[in-house]
Amino acid sequence: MEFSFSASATKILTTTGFSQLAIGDTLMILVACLLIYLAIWKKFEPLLLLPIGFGCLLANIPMSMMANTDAGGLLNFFYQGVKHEVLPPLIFLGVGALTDFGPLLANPTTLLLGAAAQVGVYITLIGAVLLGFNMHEASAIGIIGGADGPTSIFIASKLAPHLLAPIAVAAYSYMALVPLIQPPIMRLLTTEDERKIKMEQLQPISQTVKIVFPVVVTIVCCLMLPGVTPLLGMLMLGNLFRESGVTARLHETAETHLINIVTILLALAVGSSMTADSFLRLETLKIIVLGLLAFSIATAGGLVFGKIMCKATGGKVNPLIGSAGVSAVPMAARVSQKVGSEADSSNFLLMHAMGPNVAGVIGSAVAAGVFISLFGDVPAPEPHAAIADIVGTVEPGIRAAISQVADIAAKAH
Amino acid sequence: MEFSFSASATKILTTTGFSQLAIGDTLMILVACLLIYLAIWKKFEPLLLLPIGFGCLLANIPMSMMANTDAGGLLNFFYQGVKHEVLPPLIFLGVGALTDFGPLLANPTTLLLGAAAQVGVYITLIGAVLLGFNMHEASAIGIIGGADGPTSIFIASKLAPHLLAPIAVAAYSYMALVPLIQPPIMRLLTTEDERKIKMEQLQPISQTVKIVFPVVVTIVCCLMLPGVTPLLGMLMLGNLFRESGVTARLHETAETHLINIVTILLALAVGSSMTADSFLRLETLKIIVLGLLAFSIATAGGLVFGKIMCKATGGKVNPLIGSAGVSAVPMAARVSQKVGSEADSSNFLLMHAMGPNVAGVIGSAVAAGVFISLFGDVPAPEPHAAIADIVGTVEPGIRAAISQVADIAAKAH
Amino acid sequence: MEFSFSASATKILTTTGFSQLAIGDTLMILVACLLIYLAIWKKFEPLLLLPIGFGCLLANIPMSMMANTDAGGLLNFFYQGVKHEVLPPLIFLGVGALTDFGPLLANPTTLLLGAAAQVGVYITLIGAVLLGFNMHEASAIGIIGGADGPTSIFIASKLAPHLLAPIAVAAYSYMALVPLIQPPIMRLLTTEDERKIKMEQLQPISQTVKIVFPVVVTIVCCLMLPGVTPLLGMLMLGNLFRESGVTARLHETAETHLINIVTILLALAVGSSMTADSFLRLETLKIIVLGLLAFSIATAGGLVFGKIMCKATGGKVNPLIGSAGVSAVPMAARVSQKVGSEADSSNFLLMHAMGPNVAGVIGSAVAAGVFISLFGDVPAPEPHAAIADIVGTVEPGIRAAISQVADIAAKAH
Amino acid sequence: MEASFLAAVKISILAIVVIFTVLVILIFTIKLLVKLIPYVAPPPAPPRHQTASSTSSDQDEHVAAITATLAIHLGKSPNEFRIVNISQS
Amino acid sequence: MEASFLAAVKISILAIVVIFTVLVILIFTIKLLVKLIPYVAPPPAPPRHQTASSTSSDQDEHVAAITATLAIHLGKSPNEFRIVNISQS
Amino acid sequence: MEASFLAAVKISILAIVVIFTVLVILIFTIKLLVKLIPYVAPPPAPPRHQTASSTSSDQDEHVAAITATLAIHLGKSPNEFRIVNISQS
Ligand code: NA
Ligand code: NA
Ligand code: NA
Repeated sequence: MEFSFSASATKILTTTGFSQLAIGDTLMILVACLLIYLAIWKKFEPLLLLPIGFGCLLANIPMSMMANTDAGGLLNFFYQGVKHEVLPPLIFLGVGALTDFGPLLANPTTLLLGAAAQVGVYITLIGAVLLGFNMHEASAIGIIGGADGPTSIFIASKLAPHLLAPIAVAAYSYMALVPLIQPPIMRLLTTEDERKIKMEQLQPISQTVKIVFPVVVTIVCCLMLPGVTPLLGMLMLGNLFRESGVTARLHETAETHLINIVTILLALAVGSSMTADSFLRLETLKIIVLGLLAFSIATAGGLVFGKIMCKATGGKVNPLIGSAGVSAVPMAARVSQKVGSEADSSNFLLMHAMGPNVAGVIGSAVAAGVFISLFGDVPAPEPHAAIADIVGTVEPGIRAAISQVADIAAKAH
Repeated sequence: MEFSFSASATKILTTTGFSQLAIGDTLMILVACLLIYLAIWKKFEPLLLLPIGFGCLLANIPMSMMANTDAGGLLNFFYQGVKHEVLPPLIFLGVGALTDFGPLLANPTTLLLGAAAQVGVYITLIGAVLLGFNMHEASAIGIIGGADGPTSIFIASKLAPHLLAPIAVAAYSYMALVPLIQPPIMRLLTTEDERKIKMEQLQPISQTVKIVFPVVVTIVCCLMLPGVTPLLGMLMLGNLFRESGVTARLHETAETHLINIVTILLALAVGSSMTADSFLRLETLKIIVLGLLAFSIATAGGLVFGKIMCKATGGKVNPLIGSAGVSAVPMAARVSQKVGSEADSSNFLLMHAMGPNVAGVIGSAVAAGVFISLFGDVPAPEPHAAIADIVGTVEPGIRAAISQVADIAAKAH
Repeated sequence: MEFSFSASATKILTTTGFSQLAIGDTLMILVACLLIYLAIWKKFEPLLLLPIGFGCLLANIPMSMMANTDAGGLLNFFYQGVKHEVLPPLIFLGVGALTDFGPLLANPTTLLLGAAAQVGVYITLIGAVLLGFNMHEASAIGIIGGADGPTSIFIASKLAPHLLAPIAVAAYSYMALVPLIQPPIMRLLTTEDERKIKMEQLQPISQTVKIVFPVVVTIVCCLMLPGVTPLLGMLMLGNLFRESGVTARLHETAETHLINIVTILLALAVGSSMTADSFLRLETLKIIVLGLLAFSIATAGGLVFGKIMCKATGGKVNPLIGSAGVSAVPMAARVSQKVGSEADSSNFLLMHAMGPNVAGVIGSAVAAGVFISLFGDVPAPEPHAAIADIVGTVEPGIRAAISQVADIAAKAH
Repeated sequence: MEASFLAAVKISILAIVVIFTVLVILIFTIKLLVKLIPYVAPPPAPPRHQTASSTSSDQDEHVAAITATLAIHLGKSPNEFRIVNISQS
Repeated sequence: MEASFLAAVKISILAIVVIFTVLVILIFTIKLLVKLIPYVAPPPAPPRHQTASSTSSDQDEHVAAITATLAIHLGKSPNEFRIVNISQS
Repeated sequence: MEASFLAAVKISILAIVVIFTVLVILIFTIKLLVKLIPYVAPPPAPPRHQTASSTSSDQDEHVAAITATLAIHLGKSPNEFRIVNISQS
């Protein structure tokens, strides 16, 4: 080995990130800083957007090997957990452990509000198709309207992995914007009188029902839409840990350190997919517009169905709880409470809105299940991919071995 | 892409789990619900049997891809941790961190009770051979008598992976039934006078001995039976974290969130192996019967040796502590306490029974080590398996690549 | 299957570890016990050296399959996390979450002390080359002078994996010995008057600066030396979790259970690489000598630069804080405090020494980055390795499949 | 384009029908469940006893003592709150 | 069948012999250990000081203090919160 | 040997130059940052209110109150310990 001073110095200079910093990288670093800023100073879903932004920052430092496509890199390693759909279900395990389905059980018809809010998913799907996306992509974009991060990531990584980054960012950003997006729509679509409706106190629910509920949901929904089992099953297992009363240890771990660890890995992995190549595209802009559409229409869908329920029950249901059907737990329910109390300061809608709010989580999961039933049976998204492509993200050692075997095989021809 | 309404609707209908729900699946879902019921309402080892039951529920929803054999599925991913024997040792790390070997050190001869209880393992092995199991299977079934979940799972996944599900379920179920199974046997095999024997207070033990003990056990036992090192070594490391006094951070993590996380993954993986194919067999019934035999004879073995020690010490040892030698920590020790206090309400056997109780854990691990020494050198359980079989559980991308290479190689012939 | 008594007994005897126990194994078991002793009774970095020592113990029990090279073994599995450079960055995530960069921000010129202490790295590198190591090995040995465990492990596993065990052990041992190694050097290189210098109170720092700092460091340093991004980026992300004030959940997990879990896995993996083959070599002795040299010269480098800063500022800087530039947080800073208060009992240097102390972490990371820029572009350390070697540590199932394919391909010739 | 638009509309209608079907089934299941297993108000909390058992860990005793203190002081049932973890470093 | 029965019996006897051998060796090792390193009663606990270092019973006091504080500070239902973790830094 | 010794020396000098360059740039960046964003002493804590609902700032108040009491109770600085988390159930 020879080390001339100038050669070594040149090597260090040519291996700096600066030497390869393209405009795209710089823009993405700015995008990363924007996300970090929004997370910290605007409190936009900081638990997700802060590590997503930081992952984006790391991924866009040239030659850092931190993009999701850099085989052997650290964030590529975490990304395998997204690609193989392991991390979103583990997040849902924690979400289930954190969720109280009591208000939903006390008023099960609010499940319909969670269903109605899914209208946002499908209007957006149609919009996406009109904007030129194919059906798989449009489905993944539409699910942003479900207002559920893990569900969006799960569906995007399954149906349109190349759009994972903008979909995840749009989903979490708009979730953070729920307190800004929803109130004008809520005021527009409801009358003052409707907003003043006070709802009856919720019935108490037997603990046994709370325990049986997650098992029943799993059997009913997963039997009908088996594709959503990893998500919905883990959500319900987490809830069973919570309600059973005999697994306090597992419940505590699922709702604290396990979900936190998985959140760190998942968010970094999503951030690592925000490379200039995949993000600085016209599609991203379209997805951002469509995401806003999705949230708005989901809100409207919930409200309109809330008005129908109001009519049908002779005014016992305040339509404002309908907007909580988008999920975005618990922000959307708080927005219902806030808008309701603006109309009448003695109006407490929070607990009533929690029913459709958690119903929205189940609703989106069911919507995801429909997509998987329709489109999820494509084993390889790129049916004609060569070996090199398939093996692209595989562990380097294995890859090298396979390549060598392929070489030998090729020579044997 | 064409989407006719009826075609899409048909597709959704044909991809529901209902469309493929066989009688076996339905029965297994009922078995799952039974396990969940026993875990929650009968408090049968809920930390294990609740997630095992839920894993079984998920695995038996048709087309959910949640069985342990569904390559690429979520629970198949967790199952790799059982198959490659990573999760049981990590559980044992936590068990070691939770275990106080002080009572054993104060009265080391109680190790013999932990040895004597292993008689249950071997009588069961012989019974299993008589019922038609081969020697590997019989060994894995016999170890149920060791009354140690992780050890049973470790040995089953090594020697008879196709029997993992019934063995794990039997092991944990009978462990939960220890307070029902043991007392009649204890009353039958001991006299009223023996049960009234009060034991001398245990000597205090130097902290240094407690620290040196796990290192000594590791060196002595693992050198003699190297196959058990992953289990016994991790158990002793956890105990060293506990006793050393200088690794409080690691000790706390090992005994709380780490063991909890691993428990969730392990139990779901075990549950995912409870498919109709593997569970609804005559073998399962046989294993359930043999498991009961194993526990009963282990209890009897401990008691009989307790009586021998009682005689040999001139009545200083209460034979009731012998039944605690089955392990099932700390239930078996509590049973000794309870049966002893029934004979004389001023008789406190709990601490004395903790000695044989933790000795039972070491005894079973040693028994497992003997099996591994005898049978553990079989590199491939299916010696003539084709590539397709070996690769069965491998990550789909790699599998695809290997298949393609194999095709090329085949064509080159 | 035939089981003759004598054959089975012979089998058990021949599969005991005793039957294969070589002198090397015995010596390594003694080394392991020594490490455990030092960790517990001498409090030598017990969180690392206790599990490293125990991993060494397990790895050297013959036929236990616990060495890092035993494919399919438990510790080999953990070792993949070291080999693929996943675990050290996760440790650094926790270190960042635990580190307060406030004192450094209040007095940024102390970064120069962290730079000056890296002199130890390079003198040692030169010494290592003189002792016959090649440049990659010498770099990995030199970085011991950085006094940063994860950085040393990261660089060793990248540039000289065969030297990982002695480098890691030397790094952590000397870190534990900082309170013994540094004071004589400090007293030798400083005058009584210098040691009595009292420093002005540190300025308070805006929380905003503390938040922006990790982002700025990541952009500046990682853009210049992209190879260090996994380490430095994760360190800074952990610090951002800490300072942002909006990610308390993630911060708590990163600094407690996540870092603890990763520490257990990393330390066991490092211990598993301490086999007789890799450790009982002349190189190990050389590395131990060079490591001491590295720490001593790093201390001296920091002190000398501290004296320069003292002169340059007209006596406002106490040179004793220079020795803290080696990192070894927070021991080195405490040593500065202690030696300072010996000269004047009213002299409180601790907070002032924390600046160079955390600067030392950044300094070593930057030094590591330079090595990666210079030498890190070697994709395969053994360029001519046969398939068998490359695949050596791969999962057995895959390995079997690849071998079979290779056979077919070979036959097709 | 028109074809895919039509396909998207068809898919959407179909999906919404499926979602409402699934959730309506769920609603009726829940209603049945709530009817079958009605809520029973728990009996008033029994007076607390100080047991002499030394088998549970110190931690448990601390928690029990704290819980009792809080309960007495605040006039609340001890079942209404719980101290999950008290850790030492 | 008879052959495998005999094999199983042989294996069982062999295994039990091995287990007892290993554990008897362990018993003597422990006895040796306990003899070599006898228990020494710790000196009587010094009177309690309020120091910076935290002991187990300090933790107890912390919790008591927190309990009192909460009772005073919260003019509301304390069942709305729980103390998850108190860690020292 | 001499060749590699020379190479090692060259590498070392180069590396130290790079390290100092990077860290000097970092120093100036920090100094700029500290100048741009000066420290502002926080305003004195506003008086407390007892509200019915618990918000984020209530949480802070709880922590502050508990910390203060502990500090008094133990006779040590509030900076020496920290309450990590109070979660609402
Ligand atoms: Na939703
Ligand atoms: Na046992
Ligand atoms: Na350093």
